[in-house]
Amino acid sequence: MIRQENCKIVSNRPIADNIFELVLEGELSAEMAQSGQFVHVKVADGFDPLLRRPISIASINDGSFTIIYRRQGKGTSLLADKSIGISVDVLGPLGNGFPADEAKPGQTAVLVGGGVGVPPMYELAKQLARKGVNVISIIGFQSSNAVFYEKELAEFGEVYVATVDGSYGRKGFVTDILDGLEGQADIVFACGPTPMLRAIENGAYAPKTYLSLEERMGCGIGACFACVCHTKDDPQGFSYKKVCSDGPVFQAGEVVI
Amino acid sequence: MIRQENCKIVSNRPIADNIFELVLEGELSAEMAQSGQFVHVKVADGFDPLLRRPISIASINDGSFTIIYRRQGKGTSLLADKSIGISVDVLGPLGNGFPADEAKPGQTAVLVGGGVGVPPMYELAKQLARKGVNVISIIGFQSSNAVFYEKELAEFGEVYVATVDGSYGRKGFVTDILDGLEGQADIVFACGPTPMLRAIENGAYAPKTYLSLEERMGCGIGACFACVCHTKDDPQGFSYKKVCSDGPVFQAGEVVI
Amino acid sequence: MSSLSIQLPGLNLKNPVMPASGCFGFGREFSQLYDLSGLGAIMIKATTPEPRFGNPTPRVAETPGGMLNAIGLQNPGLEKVFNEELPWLEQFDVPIMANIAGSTEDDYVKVAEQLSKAPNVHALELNISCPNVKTGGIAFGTDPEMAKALTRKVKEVSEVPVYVKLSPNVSDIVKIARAVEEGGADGLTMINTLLGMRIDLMTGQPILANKTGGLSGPSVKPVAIRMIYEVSQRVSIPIIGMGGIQSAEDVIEFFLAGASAAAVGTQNFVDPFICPKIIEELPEMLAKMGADHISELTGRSWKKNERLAYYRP
Amino acid sequence: MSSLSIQLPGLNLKNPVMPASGCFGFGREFSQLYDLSGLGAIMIKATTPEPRFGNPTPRVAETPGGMLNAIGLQNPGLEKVFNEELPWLEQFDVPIMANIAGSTEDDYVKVAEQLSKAPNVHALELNISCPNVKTGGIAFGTDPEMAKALTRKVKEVSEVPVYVKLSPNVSDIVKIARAVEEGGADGLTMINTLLGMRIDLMTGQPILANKTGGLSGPSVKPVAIRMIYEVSQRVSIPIIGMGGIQSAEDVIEFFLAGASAAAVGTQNFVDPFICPKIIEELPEMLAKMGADHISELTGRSWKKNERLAYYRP
Ligand SMILES: Cc1cc2nc3c(=O)[nH]c(=O)nc-3n(C[C@H](O)[C@H](O)[C@H](O)COP(=O)(O)OP(=O)(O)OC[C@H]3O[C@@H](n4cnc5c(N)ncnc54)[C@H](O)[C@@H]3O)c2cc1C
Ligand SMILES: Cc1cc2nc3c(=O)[nH]c(=O)nc-3n(C[C@H](O)[C@H](O)[C@H](O)COP(=O)(O)OP(=O)(O)OC[C@H]3O[C@@H](n4cnc5c(N)ncnc54)[C@H](O)[C@@H]3O)c2cc1C
Ligand SMILES: Cc1cc2nc3c(=O)[nH]c(=O)nc-3n(C[C@H](O)[C@H](O)[C@H](O)COP(=O)(O)O)c2cc1C
Ligand SMILES: Cc1cc2nc3c(=O)[nH]c(=O)nc-3n(C[C@H](O)[C@H](O)[C@H](O)COP(=O)(O)O)c2cc1C
Ligand code: FES
Ligand code: FES
Repeated sequence: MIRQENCKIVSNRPIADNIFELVLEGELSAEMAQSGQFVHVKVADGFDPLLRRPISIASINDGSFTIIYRRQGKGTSLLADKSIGISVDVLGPLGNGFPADEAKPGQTAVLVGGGVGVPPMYELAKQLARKGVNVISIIGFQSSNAVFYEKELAEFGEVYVATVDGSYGRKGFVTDILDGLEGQADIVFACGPTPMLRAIENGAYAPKTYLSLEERMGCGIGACFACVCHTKDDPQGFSYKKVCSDGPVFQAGEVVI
Repeated sequence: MIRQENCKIVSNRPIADNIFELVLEGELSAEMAQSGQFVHVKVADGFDPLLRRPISIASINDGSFTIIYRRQGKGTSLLADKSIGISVDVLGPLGNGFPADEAKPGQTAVLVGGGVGVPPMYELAKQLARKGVNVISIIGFQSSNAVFYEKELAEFGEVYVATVDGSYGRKGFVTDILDGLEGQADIVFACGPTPMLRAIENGAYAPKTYLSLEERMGCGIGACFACVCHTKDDPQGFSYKKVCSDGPVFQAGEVVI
Repeated sequence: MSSLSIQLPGLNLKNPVMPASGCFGFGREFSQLYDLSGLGAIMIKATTPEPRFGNPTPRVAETPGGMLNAIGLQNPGLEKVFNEELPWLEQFDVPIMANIAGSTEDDYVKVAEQLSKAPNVHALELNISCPNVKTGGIAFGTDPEMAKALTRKVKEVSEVPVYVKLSPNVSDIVKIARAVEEGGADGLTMINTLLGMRIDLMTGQPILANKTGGLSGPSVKPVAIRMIYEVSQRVSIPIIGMGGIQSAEDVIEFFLAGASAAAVGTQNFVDPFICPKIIEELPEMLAKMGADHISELTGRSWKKNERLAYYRP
Repeated sequence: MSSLSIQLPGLNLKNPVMPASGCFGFGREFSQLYDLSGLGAIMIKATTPEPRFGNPTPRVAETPGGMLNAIGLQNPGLEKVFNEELPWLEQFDVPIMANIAGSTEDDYVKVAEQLSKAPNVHALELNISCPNVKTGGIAFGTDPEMAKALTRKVKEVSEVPVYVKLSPNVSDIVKIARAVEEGGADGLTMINTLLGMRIDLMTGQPILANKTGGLSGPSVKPVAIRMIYEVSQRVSIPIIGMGGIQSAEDVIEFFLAGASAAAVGTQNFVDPFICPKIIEELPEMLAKMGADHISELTGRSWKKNERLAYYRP
């Protein structure tokens, strides 16, 4: 069930260049089931800024949850300034996340995260590993100073890192690493910038692929039609999916990205 | 000289019902000369709220200054929520305050403050007492729980308190007390709600009377023409005074109030 | 009698607070959050004769104190709204105001005729003010003669009262309001969004794929208040006010300006519980203002010499 | 050559940033805060033939992300502006754009004729968009024919280029813009304020004594951007953009929309040092955007297929 709650900040710390990890205490953590679901965060009282900010759930804990965000515009900058003990207005959990059940024990799941698409992979890796799925994580960043959660993901399986400028891990894109794992993946889960998702969809690296999309949102709950995309079977027609409430995770081939 | 400075909060505490005393550290305190001058305070970054708030200077100290404000709308509520150590964007000192020099040593000055018109009387009383002027303060409030600065003003002379509901001091208005002091005042200084100022002007309680006016402001420095009033000698004409830069203190009879 | 109940043409409202069209879909999502029967009414998303996908994304952009949208009237079309959405809404004890849109007069007439037959549709809201479609929409809303003619046509076929939703993107709002009143409108709803744009510094291009979009949210409130103040003095049909409402205080401000009910749009995205919250807060605010019934406040700002009881928030 | 210098009709600007009319008086107050010679230009307060006191107070009210003003064109009158204010401003190395207003065509002509003779007045700004006066002002700005005729009359007498300041309170801003271009305008300045109102819950009455006022500040920025985007594609005279500018980023957004220079109004009240701050920040922002000169950015949002260098604030 979707709840609105003032969640207390347990910790809010930089973990890479302009990347922050925020732990929030709240009963709505009990409603959270899947990685890839997101919360809609009101970063300030009043109307500056006005709209909530969608941020993926990175980790579901007992009575708390973690989100990881990049300090980018006004909203995330205000969030980064908040200190422990302060309350933040959170609406969530929203949307449908990654279907961990699609990966069977013993199978190999490849988790691909690009930039701030990495966070949901942490909860997913945790859930998959717990079930006995073999987890391989591939995470990509611009540069060495942007890298985060390599160690955390390593708890659950192999981790490969790519950086665009080659300053850490392998130089290039996550797809370069995916290319090298040919045939190993029974299922791919991915979250990151749209061009990355497209490349993964086109690469068809596994029988099943799930992708988490991003879109500018109004309501976050399916009421405003801000975040729709066409379905692949009817790319010019009237059929649509809402990223916020039908997604943000879709199976590859389901919607036009 | 007018300066803009981020002033650090030294203390910010309630001193009566919804009345707060805020001490700010800043080099602009060195520019402050007169009580009745004011500062223009930006209570929040961003545009919520957008405009600065005018607040009178209550006390000028060495390297710091005090203002006293009523928590009323959005701006003063946000101010009341700020804690020690935080910086506040202050523009000031602005305007022309009470001309303490108009009271000569040995003369009797009657200082009249109504509600949040009381604060400037504190600095004025201090300056007058220092020069050897005999100070009588009359302060008026709605009710006993709104009363503040009685003790502080008592350092510099006699203090009379009036409350509208009679729950403290004398029941009634400051003018009721003024009426009783007939002939004692060589000069009257007053700050408070407009009806009070009008009554004091009409009462002509002393050869010289100075009144501090309030008006909604835009710039606070004389550039926007938001705060003008007619002059008494030309009440329908083109001549005017700006409350922010010509005032806020005017001699009784100078402008139409 | 409750201090909040309001009678308007076709609408018997428990209270004067309703979600604005396009900000509440057809109620399904919000029904998971609270009981829709507590609302005064529901203004459902604009319906066109055929299904519409709307504009490409991005469709929304934030602005200082507001947001732009260019949804482009996405909706499942008349048949589906009539056969699925409206029947689904019948489970709630709440009157529906059906927002109707189109590219031609015939479109409006067709949708009006059918939707006005739905048992829970108690009024129509003629959307002649959508800034985000290429044909129809706002064109009707900026030309008094077209607006009047369209209103008349729709009135002829509608089985329920017709409210016309006015666009603020006009030189003279009173002229349009009077034209649609002459055309037979039973009420007005105002305002729709102001046409705006935001450009992304990272790309140098407008953020919205549609380039321009409709501005809503707190930033437009003073424009809405001004227009309602002007129009309410010059027409004799009631106004449902909207544009930037965030709180019970804002609702009161709209009443003082001249509104007889109020709709909440954008704030539903910011605080999905805002409508029930406002409905809960209103009675206490009325008490503070010394008003027995909220309808006493309609137009108080221009009914001279009647100052309100002193009120401090 | 500086990356910020701009040539516009009559105006040789060191940089494209200037205070907007009515938000800077005649410069005296701000001259105590910084050297006015650093500004691109100064748009002085509207001048009418005779002195005006303006409207009763309160004249300003805050709104969400903006403010309303109803100053009512208070000014010392043509003679005093010509004989005292303008000569005083000559001590600064900065071109003056004189904002002129009136109730009749003759008023405008009279003020234009004389002020255009002042040595430091390099351009006139025809204010046909003041919403706060009973006669003239906005009436000229909402009727294309009147606007065109007035522009023509003023052009006949002016010794310097004439810019026309457009009102956003119109159904079709392009129509007015093209009309004044046909009337001979050398440039446009836009936008003036949107008509708005706020009602005080404590009294039940409008806060402004004038009841309605002009809305300015960040909340109107998307409307300004949209109008400049539309107009700049349809006229061939330059636009000085304004409406909600708070930062160097906002100035860039106005250029991308189609402006050739930018004016800052309300923000001067919020941060009196805003103009010099923006002027200082602009060169670095241009560098980040890969632009050698700010004029390259004018209209980039509608000059297709030219995406900007990737820019992250
Ligand atoms: C389902 C979903 C999950 C996300 N998860 C994460 C995450 O885990 N970590 C993270 O750092 N970021 C995530 N994002 C992106 C994040 O929402 C934006 O970075 C953030 O909204 C930017 O806000 P701002 O105020 O800093 O930027 P501004 O540019 O000031 O924002 C202005 C407006 O644009 C919207 N906006 C800007 N960028 C984006 C974007 N990329 N996607 C959607 N809306 C945007 C904002 O929400 C706001 O309404 C996610 C986005 C979506 C849709
Ligand atoms: C020269 C001067 C000195 C003042 N000194 C003091 C003081 O020492 N202590 C104190 O408590 N108050 C003082 N005031 C009043 C104070 O400025 C207002 O109470 C304050 O601005 C209210 O802001 P708000 O955001 O809480 O209220 P809101 O009602 O939210 O304010 C909305 C807008 O209205 C303006 N406004 C509201 N009330 C007033 C008012 N009474 N006068 C002027 N503008 C107003 C605000 O500045 C703001 O722009 C003074 C006013 C002036 C003009
Ligand atoms: C996302 C969105 C979609 C909208 N869709 C419609 C619509 O379909 N029909 C309509 O008449 N108005 C529509 N509107 C306008 C609102 O109903 C309302 O008039 C406007 O947003 C002003 O109110 P607000 O400031 O409270 O949002 C829409 C507004 C938004 C923000
Ligand atoms: C207090 C005030 C007074 C103004 N006076 C004038 C004026 O005399 N002439 C004029 O053309 N515009 C006047 N304007 C409009 C501004 O010049 C500007 O067009 C408008 O405020 C939008 O810009 P902003 O949002 O940066 O303030 C005034 C604006 C304000 C806020
Ligand atoms: S964000 Fe409103 S429908 Fe998805
Ligand atoms: S507040 Fe601007 S002139 Fe006084």
